[in-house]
Amino acid sequence: MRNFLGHSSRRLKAAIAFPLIGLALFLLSNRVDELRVYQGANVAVFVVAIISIILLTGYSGQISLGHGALMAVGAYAAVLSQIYWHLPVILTFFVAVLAAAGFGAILGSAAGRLTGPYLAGTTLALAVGLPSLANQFGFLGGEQGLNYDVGLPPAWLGADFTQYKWFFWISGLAALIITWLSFNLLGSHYGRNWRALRSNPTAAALMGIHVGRSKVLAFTVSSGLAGLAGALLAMTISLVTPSAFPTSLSFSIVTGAVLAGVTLLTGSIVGAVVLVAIPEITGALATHLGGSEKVTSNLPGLLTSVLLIVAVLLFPNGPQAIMKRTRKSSQ
Amino acid sequence: MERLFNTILIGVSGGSIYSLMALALVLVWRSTRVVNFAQAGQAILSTYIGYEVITHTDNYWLAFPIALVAGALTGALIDILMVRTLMKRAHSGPVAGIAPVIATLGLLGLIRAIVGMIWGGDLRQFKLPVSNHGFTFGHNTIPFAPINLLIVVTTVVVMLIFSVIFQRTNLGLSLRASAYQPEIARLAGIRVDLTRTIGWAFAGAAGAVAGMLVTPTNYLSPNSLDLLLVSGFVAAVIGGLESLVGAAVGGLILGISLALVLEYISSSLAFPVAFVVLIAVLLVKPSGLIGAKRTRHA
Amino acid sequence: MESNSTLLSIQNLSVNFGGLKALSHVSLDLHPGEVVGLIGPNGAGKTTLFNAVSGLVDVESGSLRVHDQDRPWPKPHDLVDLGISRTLQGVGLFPDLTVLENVMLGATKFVESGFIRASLGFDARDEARLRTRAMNALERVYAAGIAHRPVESLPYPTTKRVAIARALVSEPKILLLDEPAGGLGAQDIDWMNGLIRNLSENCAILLVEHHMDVVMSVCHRLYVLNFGEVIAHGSVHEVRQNPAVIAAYLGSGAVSA
Amino acid sequence: MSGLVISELNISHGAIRAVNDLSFTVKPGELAAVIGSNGAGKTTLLRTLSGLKSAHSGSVEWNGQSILRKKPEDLVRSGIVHVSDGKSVIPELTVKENLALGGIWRKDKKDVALATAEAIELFPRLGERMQQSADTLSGGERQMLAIGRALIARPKLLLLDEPSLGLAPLVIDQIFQAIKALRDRHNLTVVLVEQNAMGALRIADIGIIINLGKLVASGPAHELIDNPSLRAAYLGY
Amino acid sequence: QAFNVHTTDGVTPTTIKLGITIPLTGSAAPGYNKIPAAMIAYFNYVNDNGGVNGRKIQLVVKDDAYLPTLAVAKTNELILKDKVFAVIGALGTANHIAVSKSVNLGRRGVPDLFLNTGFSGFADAKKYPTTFSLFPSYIMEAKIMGQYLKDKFPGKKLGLIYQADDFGTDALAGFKQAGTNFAVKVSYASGSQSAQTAAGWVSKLKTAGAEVVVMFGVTTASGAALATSAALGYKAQWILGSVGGDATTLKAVGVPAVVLTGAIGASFLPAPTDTSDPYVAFFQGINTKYNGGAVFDNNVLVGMNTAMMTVQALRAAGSNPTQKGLVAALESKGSTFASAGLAPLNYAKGVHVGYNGYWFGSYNSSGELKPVGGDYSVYTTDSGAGAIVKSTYVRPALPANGLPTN
Ligand SMILES: Nc1ncnc2c1ncn2[C@@H]1O[C@H](COP(=O)(O)OP(=O)(O)OP(=O)(O)O)[C@@H](O)[C@H]1O
Ligand SMILES: Nc1ncnc2c1ncn2[C@@H]1O[C@H](COP(=O)(O)OP(=O)(O)OP(=O)(O)O)[C@@H](O)[C@H]1O
Ligand SMILES: [Mg+2]
Ligand SMILES: [Mg+2]
Repeated sequence: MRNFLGHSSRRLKAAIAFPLIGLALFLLSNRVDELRVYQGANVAVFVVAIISIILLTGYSGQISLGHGALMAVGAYAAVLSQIYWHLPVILTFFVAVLAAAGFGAILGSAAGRLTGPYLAGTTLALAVGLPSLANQFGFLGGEQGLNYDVGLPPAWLGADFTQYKWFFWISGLAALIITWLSFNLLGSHYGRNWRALRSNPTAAALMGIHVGRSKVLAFTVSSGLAGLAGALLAMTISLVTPSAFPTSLSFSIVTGAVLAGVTLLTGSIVGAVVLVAIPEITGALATHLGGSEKVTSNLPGLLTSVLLIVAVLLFPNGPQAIMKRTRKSSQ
Repeated sequence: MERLFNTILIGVSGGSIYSLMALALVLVWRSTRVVNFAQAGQAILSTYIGYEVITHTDNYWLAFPIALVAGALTGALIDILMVRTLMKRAHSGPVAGIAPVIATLGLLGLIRAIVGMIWGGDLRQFKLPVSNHGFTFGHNTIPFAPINLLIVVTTVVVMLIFSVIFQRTNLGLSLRASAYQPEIARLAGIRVDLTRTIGWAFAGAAGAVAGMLVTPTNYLSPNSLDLLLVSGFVAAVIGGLESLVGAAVGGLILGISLALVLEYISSSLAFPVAFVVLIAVLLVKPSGLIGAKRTRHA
Repeated sequence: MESNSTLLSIQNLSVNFGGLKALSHVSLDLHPGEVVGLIGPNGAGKTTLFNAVSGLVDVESGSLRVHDQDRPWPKPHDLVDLGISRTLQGVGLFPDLTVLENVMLGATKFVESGFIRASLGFDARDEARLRTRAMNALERVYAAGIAHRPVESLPYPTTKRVAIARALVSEPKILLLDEPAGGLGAQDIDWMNGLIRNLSENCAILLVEHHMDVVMSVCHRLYVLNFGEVIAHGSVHEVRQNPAVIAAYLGSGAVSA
Repeated sequence: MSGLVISELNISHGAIRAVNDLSFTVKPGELAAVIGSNGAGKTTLLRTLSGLKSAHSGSVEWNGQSILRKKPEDLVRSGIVHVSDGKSVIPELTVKENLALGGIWRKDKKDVALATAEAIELFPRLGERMQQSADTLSGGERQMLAIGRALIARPKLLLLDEPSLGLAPLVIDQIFQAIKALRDRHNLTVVLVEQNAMGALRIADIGIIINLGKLVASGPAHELIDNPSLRAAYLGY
Repeated sequence: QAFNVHTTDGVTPTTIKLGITIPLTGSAAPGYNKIPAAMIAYFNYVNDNGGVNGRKIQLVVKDDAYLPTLAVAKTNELILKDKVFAVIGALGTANHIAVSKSVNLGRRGVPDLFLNTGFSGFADAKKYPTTFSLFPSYIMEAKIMGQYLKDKFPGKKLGLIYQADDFGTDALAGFKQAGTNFAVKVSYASGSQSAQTAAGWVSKLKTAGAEVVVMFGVTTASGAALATSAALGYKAQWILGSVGGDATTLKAVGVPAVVLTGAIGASFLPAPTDTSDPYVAFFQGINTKYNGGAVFDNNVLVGMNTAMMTVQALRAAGSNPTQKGLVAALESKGSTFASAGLAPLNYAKGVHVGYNGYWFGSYNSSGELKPVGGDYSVYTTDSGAGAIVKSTYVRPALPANGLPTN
């Protein structure tokens, strides 16, 4: 039974846990090979992106199939602020958050009136339409994109400190901070309000919650996080280009959120790991199984899709639903 | 004047194709409340089957009904094998809205992979059932050909048939009742599972129609209908998702506004325009042109 | 119980749905300490009147005074700021949330910490205050013991109590109850009677209810709606003898209860 | 044996045993009132009778045939019609369409039209609201619609879950009288679940009182009404 | 930073492991997806004949779906997990910029050979020390085409259809260099091409009265443009860029032969249907025996040609090849490699651009690209302000049995 102090003790635990997780990640990054470190950086990026969906869909109940586009907004803002204002890297991340949040606020004000499939359709159109705009304006660098350079790791980290480890540190730290902030936010009355208006907007309004404003806020915050994820993603490939933000990216992060259980922050890591691991695993399996070229080239796609369908059919509420079920049945 | 006229004709022939895809999406939406992203995959699969028939018999009009039946069967199978379980397991809670999105996206990937395994990634093509040479008046060839006429007529026919089915028949009422409240529909004696399967079959057939009609003017590959799916979805949302007439009109609005912008503003703005048109419509009418009526809150 | 000040006063309220006159020229007053019943046949417009006061339908004409001040018809989220709380016909709780969370939501207007404080985790004191208020409200409906249960798992009568606790936690001066006894068994109805009487010590109550025993035993005055119009008002005794009310609503048998 | 025969029926919701070793019989043409406080298992019982929920053990026969493992849509076609509590309309459809659902599976379209007319006569308010979506109805109007739709199905066994919920006193009277009249006219068998114990028992032939899933008492309705020990504990007056 | 540029990753006494990332699935896959199989076919032929200095060549193929993020991830797998000796035949401008920057092939010392892209930026050997591109740049192509227009169609009204991204921007830059003036320019967003949008392009060209139209886009776009203009009764002299000019694919997307006949195309390779060309004839033989008789189009030709050049590069790196040695070998001997290309190979110290020229042909009624005037006259230039000159390059003869002996 949770006690009366449940709330603050939860936060206390978190305040201790997060630095520990950070330390563990740091130690881990020194032990695994470079490929894993690179993939770790990708996992961290996806953690941020998935949290942005968890906040939006799992809490405020809005669906977005266009978060890839918001990631693009963040990435372009970051790289432009680097090119034109020569901002230090850390500040470019803040610019990414602010720009995407601002964009999200405008979009959210329009989207706040939409529900379910209407919102899905609008955001999907955004995902298809927005990145291609980069080809319309020369300063956005076109298809070959703009180089986004977070620089080499500082010299004091030693000569063995690889670029990818540096990426991992940056994105890992960002993911850790975002997870912690979201943990607080979603545990606060904001999170509660969002969950309430998701299940019964009328009743929520009667509680004094400004439903429209609340939804726009969720969209804004979620967009800001997506913007950060976009900048981090651009960092891992050192480039901001429209094709880095395809429609499939939007789908991937929503998929990650579903695999994460949509409402659970800790699930975001599971979702992110799966997203990063799937292409490698299915690719390896395909080579292992062999077959004609037609077959091997489509096998990874087939396996990924089957996995996805099975996951949604068997565990529609994510991994923690299974844990809950097993816990219940063992009682 | 002629320029405007031609542009609108181009818009109509493009838009009618979006309408066809939108109709298929609305059919599934109305009969199961699922936005079916696998629709493009189903249409591709049926079209490949049609393609096989054409390459073996050289007869489009034989391939057409076969593709249609294949589409219907695929739709039915998908419902039986996947959607039923999905509806049982993910019908409520925060995932209810997105679980079907993920499942149908997964299905799209699955069908694409299967098609890729069987037919490979090469571009293919089959012969036009009717000419694509624009109608000619004197020296003037207008950008509207018998094939476009065929597509427009088919769109209207599909729309009318299904509108009648939905609004005027017991099957239509059963479809709608099963989609909204399966349990109550059961209590009214409706065989809900069967009814929903029929809905999926209808949509599968409509998707096959779209595939068989669009492909001759473009080409066939595992991905060749992806963009059409997005345009179709946008058209359906513009139209309001609840209405087949809305889907048809939404497709035309999208097609014509795209054509106008590409002609008069910039020919490379295709994607942003779709977004702007959509937002413009939804800002005025958040549930589309012919959307659901506003409901009471308490 | 009469008092010259009115807490809530509705004048000439009309609401239309398309061609349908759901309410026409309805006037109604609620004074401090009063329990006023709003009764009438199904579809008479009772819930619609609540909806008009809480901003859930568009008002055609009419004016609203709260605490002797003219007010525009509020938006739903402004209602608690006017010191008004309402329950919804049926239950209207948030099914995915726990009882405590549901009730804490009712106290939203007492929230102080903003976005940044909440993100950084500096809202513990705020949350603790909300929780205390919520627990107090739950105690008033004798439901403190189930604070951490998910709402879904509760028996129906308990959900009704939680709904009332959620309405109470904002410390309203005016409480609008829509069929609080609907679907309750005999024992729970008795209990609800007692609860409503208790509550009326702290706030005025406007009550919509079809259970005549509840209405007759807790209300001081009654308004009777039929086809959107007030066909009778006055003391319980007067109304229940009114032939128009008997014909339209009570029927000859029900009065006996 | 004909009629509704329930014997040693057990129904669970996960770990909760909602109906426990319940046995009773309703003869053809009888009106049975099932009385019990909140959570007694009344709704659960009706949902099992109409096929929406599966039983744990025991048997239920209707006119000599087991109905336990049948699907609701088939049971409806054999005349078992269920009006579930409070939510039995499809809000997105119009009143007219909701009523049409009642006879959607029936072949005898003439009788469907007649039955529809009868339902509208019973609830004139529905006639005034035909083109409106059910969503916009008031609570009580929805209840009328649900009952009206059930009657159009021309049930042989009618399962009613708290039909009086949210209805005005006058309408409750009317509905109870109508149920009785229908029973008399069409030799309908009725299982009427009610919180309004007195009202229900007054029109019923037999009464069944359950508590926490178990049978407490059963017998002719008037005997139950007059039984002082039951009065205090279960009938609430 | 301590990257060991002398590594012999991927080399064992009996094998050499190479890698490629390329779109095998997705909308960019059609066509390109044939390249790896063609490479493997040729490598297998070489392996069956003793390999390279006794080592068999393995090619690890990864699907990047034409997405930069995946290209980086897959290239990382190739280098860090599969530990390939070199990356060959990578494709896609944005993809490869991302790969070069993020994976940083240069700093790791991983040879990055025979890029399949016309982006001129990779020519910078300082920035990309291990990268060798193969194709002439789009700027070169447009420049040469501009010159061709000036020579052959003076005074005609010109039209241009181009893709609204860098591919098109490079083309515009090239035409500007060549001083070409178009009466009408139509751009399209990549991916938006279809019969419907093409109707819009055609109506614009028609209105402007363009007599000669340059189609500088991908194959599906040129297919749509050609088919639609035929349907709308619009006749013009079409000039197809090399990217969108593969006759086999054009036929597959529904361009009737009559429409293609007489159109002009540009290439630096012989036509894949020209069996009189010894390279083509030889590769077709390999295709039948080792590639399951796939349809022999430009992509297959490019794949096999790239493979043949790879074998020569590996041989040139000596019997104990290192990654550094491979790069050096290409710089010193790359320009002498036997290849099917009719334009010269320009590899030298600090020069990492392969072909730099084009010839023009016209499609005959069976869709073969035949040189205008009967023999291949190749024009070469650079991506800057350099002149356009007629090449005198004579390509090396096909090695005996197609097995390089350099
Ligand atoms: N949005 C709407 N559109 C059309 N008609 C409506 C709408 N909302 C309510 N009505 C109609 O207005 C009338 C009044 O409804 P209301 O819900 O206020 O009744 P009520 O008095 O609360 O009845 P009950 O006791 O049955 O709950 C009803 O006849 C209803 O059908
Ligand atoms: N879906 C469910 N999941 C779990 N338990 C349930 C469910 N539905 C009912 N129950 C439990 O089963 C028991 C019987 O419930 P049921 O709804 O049948 O009672 P009832 O007699 O209809 O009550 P009421 O008068 O409140 O309608 C209760 O303890 C209830 O909590
Ligand atoms: Mg009401
Ligand atoms: Mg019940």
